[in-house]
Amino acid sequence: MMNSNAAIHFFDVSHSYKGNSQKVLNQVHLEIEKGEFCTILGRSGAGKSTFLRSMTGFVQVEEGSIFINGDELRYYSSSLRKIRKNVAMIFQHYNLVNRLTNLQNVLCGMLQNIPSQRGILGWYTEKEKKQALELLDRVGLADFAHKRADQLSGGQKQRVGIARALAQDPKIILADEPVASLDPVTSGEIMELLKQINKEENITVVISLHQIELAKQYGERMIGFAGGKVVIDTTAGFLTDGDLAEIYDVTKEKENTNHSIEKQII
Amino acid sequence: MMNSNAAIHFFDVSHSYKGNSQKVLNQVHLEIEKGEFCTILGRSGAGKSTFLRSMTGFVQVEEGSIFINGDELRYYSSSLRKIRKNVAMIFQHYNLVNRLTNLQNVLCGMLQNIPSQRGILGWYTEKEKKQALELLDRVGLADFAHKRADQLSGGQKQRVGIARALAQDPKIILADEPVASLDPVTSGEIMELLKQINKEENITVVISLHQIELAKQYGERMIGFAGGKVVIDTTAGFLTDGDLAEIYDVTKEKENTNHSIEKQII
Amino acid sequence: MEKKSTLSKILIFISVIAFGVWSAYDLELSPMKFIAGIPDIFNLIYRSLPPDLSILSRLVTPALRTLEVAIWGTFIAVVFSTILSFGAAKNLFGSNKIIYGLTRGILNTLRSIPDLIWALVFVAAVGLGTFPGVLALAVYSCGELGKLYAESIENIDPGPREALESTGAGSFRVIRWAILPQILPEAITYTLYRLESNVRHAFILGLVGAGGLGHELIVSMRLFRYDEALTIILVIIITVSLTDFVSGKLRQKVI
Amino acid sequence: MEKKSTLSKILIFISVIAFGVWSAYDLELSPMKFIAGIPDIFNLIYRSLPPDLSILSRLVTPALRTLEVAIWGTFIAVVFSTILSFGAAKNLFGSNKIIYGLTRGILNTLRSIPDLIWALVFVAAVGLGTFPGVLALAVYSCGELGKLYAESIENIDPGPREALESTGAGSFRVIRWAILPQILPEAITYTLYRLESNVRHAFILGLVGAGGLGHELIVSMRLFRYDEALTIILVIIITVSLTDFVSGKLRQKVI
Amino acid sequence: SSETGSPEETVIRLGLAPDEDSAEILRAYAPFIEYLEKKTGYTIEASVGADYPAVVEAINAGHLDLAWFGPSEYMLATEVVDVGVEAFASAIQSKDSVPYRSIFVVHKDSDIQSLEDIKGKSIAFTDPASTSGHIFGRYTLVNEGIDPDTDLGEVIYSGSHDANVLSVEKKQVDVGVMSSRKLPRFVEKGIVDGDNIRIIAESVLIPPDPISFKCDLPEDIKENVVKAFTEKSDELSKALEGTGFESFDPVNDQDYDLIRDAYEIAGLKPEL
Ligand SMILES: Nc1ncnc2c1ncn2[C@@H]1O[C@H](COP(=O)(O)OP(=O)(O)OP(=O)(O)O)[C@@H](O)[C@H]1O
Ligand SMILES: Nc1ncnc2c1ncn2[C@@H]1O[C@H](COP(=O)(O)OP(=O)(O)OP(=O)(O)O)[C@@H](O)[C@H]1O
Ligand SMILES: [Mg+2]
Ligand SMILES: [Mg+2]
Repeated sequence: MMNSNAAIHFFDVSHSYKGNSQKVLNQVHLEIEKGEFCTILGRSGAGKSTFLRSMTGFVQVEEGSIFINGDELRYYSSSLRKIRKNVAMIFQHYNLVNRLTNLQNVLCGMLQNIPSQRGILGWYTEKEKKQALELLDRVGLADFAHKRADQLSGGQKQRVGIARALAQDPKIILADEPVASLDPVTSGEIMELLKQINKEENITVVISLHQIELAKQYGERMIGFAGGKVVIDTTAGFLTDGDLAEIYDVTKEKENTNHSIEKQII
Repeated sequence: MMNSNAAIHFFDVSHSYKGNSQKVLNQVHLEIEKGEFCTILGRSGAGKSTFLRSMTGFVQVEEGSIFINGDELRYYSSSLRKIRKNVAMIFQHYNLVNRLTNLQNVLCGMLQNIPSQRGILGWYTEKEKKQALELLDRVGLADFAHKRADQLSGGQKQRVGIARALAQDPKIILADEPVASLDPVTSGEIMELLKQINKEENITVVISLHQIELAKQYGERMIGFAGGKVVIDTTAGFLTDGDLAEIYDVTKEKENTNHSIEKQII
Repeated sequence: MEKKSTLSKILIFISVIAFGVWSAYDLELSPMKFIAGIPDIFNLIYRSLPPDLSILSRLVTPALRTLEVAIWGTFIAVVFSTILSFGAAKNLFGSNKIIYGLTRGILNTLRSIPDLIWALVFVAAVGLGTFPGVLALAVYSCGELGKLYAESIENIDPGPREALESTGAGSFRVIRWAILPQILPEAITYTLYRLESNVRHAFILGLVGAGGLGHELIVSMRLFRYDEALTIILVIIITVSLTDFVSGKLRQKVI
Repeated sequence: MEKKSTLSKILIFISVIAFGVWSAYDLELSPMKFIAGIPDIFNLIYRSLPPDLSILSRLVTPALRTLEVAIWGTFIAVVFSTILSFGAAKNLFGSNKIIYGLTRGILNTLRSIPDLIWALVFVAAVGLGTFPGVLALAVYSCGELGKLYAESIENIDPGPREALESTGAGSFRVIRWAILPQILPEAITYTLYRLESNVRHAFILGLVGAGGLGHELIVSMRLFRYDEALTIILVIIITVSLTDFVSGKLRQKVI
Repeated sequence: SSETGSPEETVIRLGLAPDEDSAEILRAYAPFIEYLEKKTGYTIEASVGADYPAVVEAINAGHLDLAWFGPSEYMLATEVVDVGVEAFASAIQSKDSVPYRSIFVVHKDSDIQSLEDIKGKSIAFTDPASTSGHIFGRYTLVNEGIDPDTDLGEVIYSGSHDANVLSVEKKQVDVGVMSSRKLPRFVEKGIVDGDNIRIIAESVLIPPDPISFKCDLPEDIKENVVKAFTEKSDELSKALEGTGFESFDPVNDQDYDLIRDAYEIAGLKPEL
């Protein structure tokens, strides 16, 4: 029934959020092979985050099935845990634990790989600490290791989130706009880092991006979302202006919605 | 002593956060004229947000003085309130009130202009509601007016934040990475909107941005921050690659910091 | 510095343990004794079974009375503690040290004086009846709610508040639209918890000559009518569970 | 639908007001009477002045004893209520309806039964002394803390928790590193509030028996030695203020 | 517990209930305990319950051997405690203290002169389980041929003796029932103005506080203890100084039948 070689397999997945009939994912059907470096494009609200979050089960999709590394995603904890161990997520809103230091935040990425008691007590080995520091260094924040996460600038928080995801030593990385708050140079560095991990360790990377340039530069495959549908799925090099129009076309979106302001007044 | 024509006047302003000796603003001295459209560039952590936040008094700077529309910023509430009324802020982290609807969030931008009792009770006139809805429509979110703010995608939240700032009917708009979470098309629309307001209503706009392209396209003046210092202050058209290197140069930042990992291990 | 703080941590740790052990000894805490006494607990429960449901009809008036008193006491407390909590929150008017010290002091005093004594004070003022009971509960609850409200205000995310302050809106508008929505779930928890607690504590009504459930309970206990006491306790459990349920529903709406 | 809900809102509003007015009448609430009684309050205060500080030395041991009881009671309560709160939080194990219902039920029962009665139950088990007092406070506090902990768990920002869950880490690790840091300030508030509350209850209820400060207060009140009672109340106020201060300092560290 | 062995090893556990009127003794019982230890040769462990049900349950669960509480409490304990308790001594008050009984008080301006006038008037008891504030008041009324439930106006339970006398002074009720020992203290402390209050009737004397032991105590210990309590001596009076008592008289259970009658007549006989 499914390609056992695929890292990610969406099988006619549809979803809408409670209290809203509009489909945020609309019959998404796609496969992402192991080791692919895939970028997701789409307008604000197109469903990119929902798509990414559905792969770790935080969005419990209403229809269809999702397979990660050949295992079907099922919404009970042992199954979810098993799948999540191999999937690292970089969140659009960072989701750092504010009252912990940055080092602790990064170490949190390793929790699932260390024994339960040590995990609960927060006893990390020197090696683990060193690894976490190295990761912080890789994102340029070694000096901020012992600062609290809420004392960082936006871009710094984003980078701690990236370091945490890398600490997880995953097989798949899902990154939701990982460079949105970063300057061009740092963005480039982070993309480079992800690419390197992708190549060297054959890790599947799925990134949602708003910078088409970056997507073209780093992405191999490009998936375009519009209104919850996959409208474009192509190789980066072949992305045409027509494709971009398909993804970002303004008129299309407007068709589906009803803008009469008067009606809205309570 | 100071140019009464300036919208914003920084007079040798320095600041460092508590518990950290490093200067986040380092002798910042500049003037921004009324009606300017000014973009701020800088690496992640360069001090852009601190610079912007210092203008509404949320960062109480340690040295120097700040003049807004000719009034010195002093840290007691009546003075702050007076200045803040004319200054609208678009936050990097949106800062929406999650448990309110988007319309209510936008209406919050008008609170300072309506009588106190009405403000506390939340009785807005039809006109005010219509205006707020129009603003939501301008950022493409008329349909989301009655949704709660925490049910939005990242880019949608960002746009509600923008609508709220516009609702304030300010003389100065300070925007902290207002298009970071937005796709290129929406970004363009928002920048266009800000530019239009800037031109039509002669409102001073200061925007921190990471997209150099956008900065070049819309900004008239460009201020580059590095390590809390203003390193570049030029007209957009004249921005050279040398200038960019000055702002984003990696080696420079590294000089100031100490990366020895071993030392950091607790 | 790192080392010193580790040392002081160890010292603190040791002294805490030492205090724990010493006081356990001083208080004659003995898990064994407790385990040995479990049959006695069952014996006590056994003696109160079955609950004497025949007194239910007699309980209707006291229960209603208790509820009314608790609701009014809580309501008055909410009004005053809301005001006081603004001064007792460090990130609001409490940023002024004098206001902070003063309001905290008032709140601490209000809840330090036992409700029993407040009841006595108000009996002196307004005579016997339910009124002094309402006042005693109100004053005492004000001390508790004011502290809890204040600390939940201190816990808010400063972001949305900054956003509203940055518009130049006045404090009360900011409180209403940035702080209130953020503390709402906690405020519901605390208020209904306090209401429930007042239902439970409405014992003091007995002391001011107004009867009430708590009073009935004490009388049943004194006469060793454990089967009656059990019935009264069941009524209290039901009231508390209902309040808990309402609290849950309300919070679900706003979380 | 819009209209209907407005109508039902108005109906609810009217019935709330009606209940308020009716019950105020039923309870004979009268602000005028209260104002008229204010001189009597001052008279009472006047009679207790100056506080009889000579009894202070006599109070040291009872106060210490009471504090020990409160600390142990709170400590035991913290341990058990933490466990129970996991089941009573809808966004943790409470997502299972049976577990939720069961733990909420236990918590509701624990705090519905007055500490006086818990004391009686434990006296039957372990005899007179301070031990039953500790147990009574522990059980009762467990019911209160469990509810408060659970609801502050329900209030957390789900983001960081999702982040940790997305690593595949087990529930307890997630609780430790995503939930605990988020509820820490509330947990401190509740725990120290409960400690303080236990100090007050142990004082007042005389739960500690002859050794405690509560006994002294009751004796003073019964003998109408208001000046002594005032001294004891001052001691309570100081203890409560100290706890409040410590709570504030601890919270400041973590907020 | 109370194994028979060498006397010093025998531990006798005495429970004290802080009855409203004996609050003072609790602070001052130490010399008396010492006296008992010396007299009996046993180790005496005294403990105090928060209220009398706690003491009764402690006896019932076998945690106490002796108990000292009020007469009503004793009567109730005989019903509750499985192995039974039996009074063996009663605490005799010192000469200067007021005899213990229920009294009926009215405001000085009241037209009520005696119990005959109180038909239809409002009356305040303290609380239903109070010996002097309720039980003996009711007992007296019934003996006078007045049925409190039908012949009187409003019947309220004010919760305490002071609330009771205050509401009489404030004319909130017509008649208040309270302990004879309390009134002088209220007047002395200025809770009420003695001139505003008039006593219209009083009950029979209420039996004094009994000291009782658990029936299953070994006979030799019982004897020894009874002796220690009831032997009058200067040493004993001295040990009791400041407690408001001066010695103990021997009593037996029948001496408390009066309480049983009173409860029965008051309609509060515990059904156990
Ligand atoms: N928790 C939620 N409840 C209800 N609706 C939601 C929720 N989260 C997202 N939505 C809606 O689902 C749609 C898709 O959201 P999603 O976050 O997937 O968009 P996105 O493509 O990531 O957008 P952006 O680029 O702005 O982050 C949006 O219209 C949004 O309003
Ligand atoms: N509340 C705070 N406490 C301590 N340090 C802070 C705080 N906020 C920011 N900083 C530090 O100040 C420096 C500048 O932060 P700022 O937020 O101004 O940077 P920025 O230029 O906006 O960066 P970005 O582009 O990543 O948002 C950073 O090194 C940051 O770690
Ligand atoms: Mg998104
Ligand atoms: Mg920033």
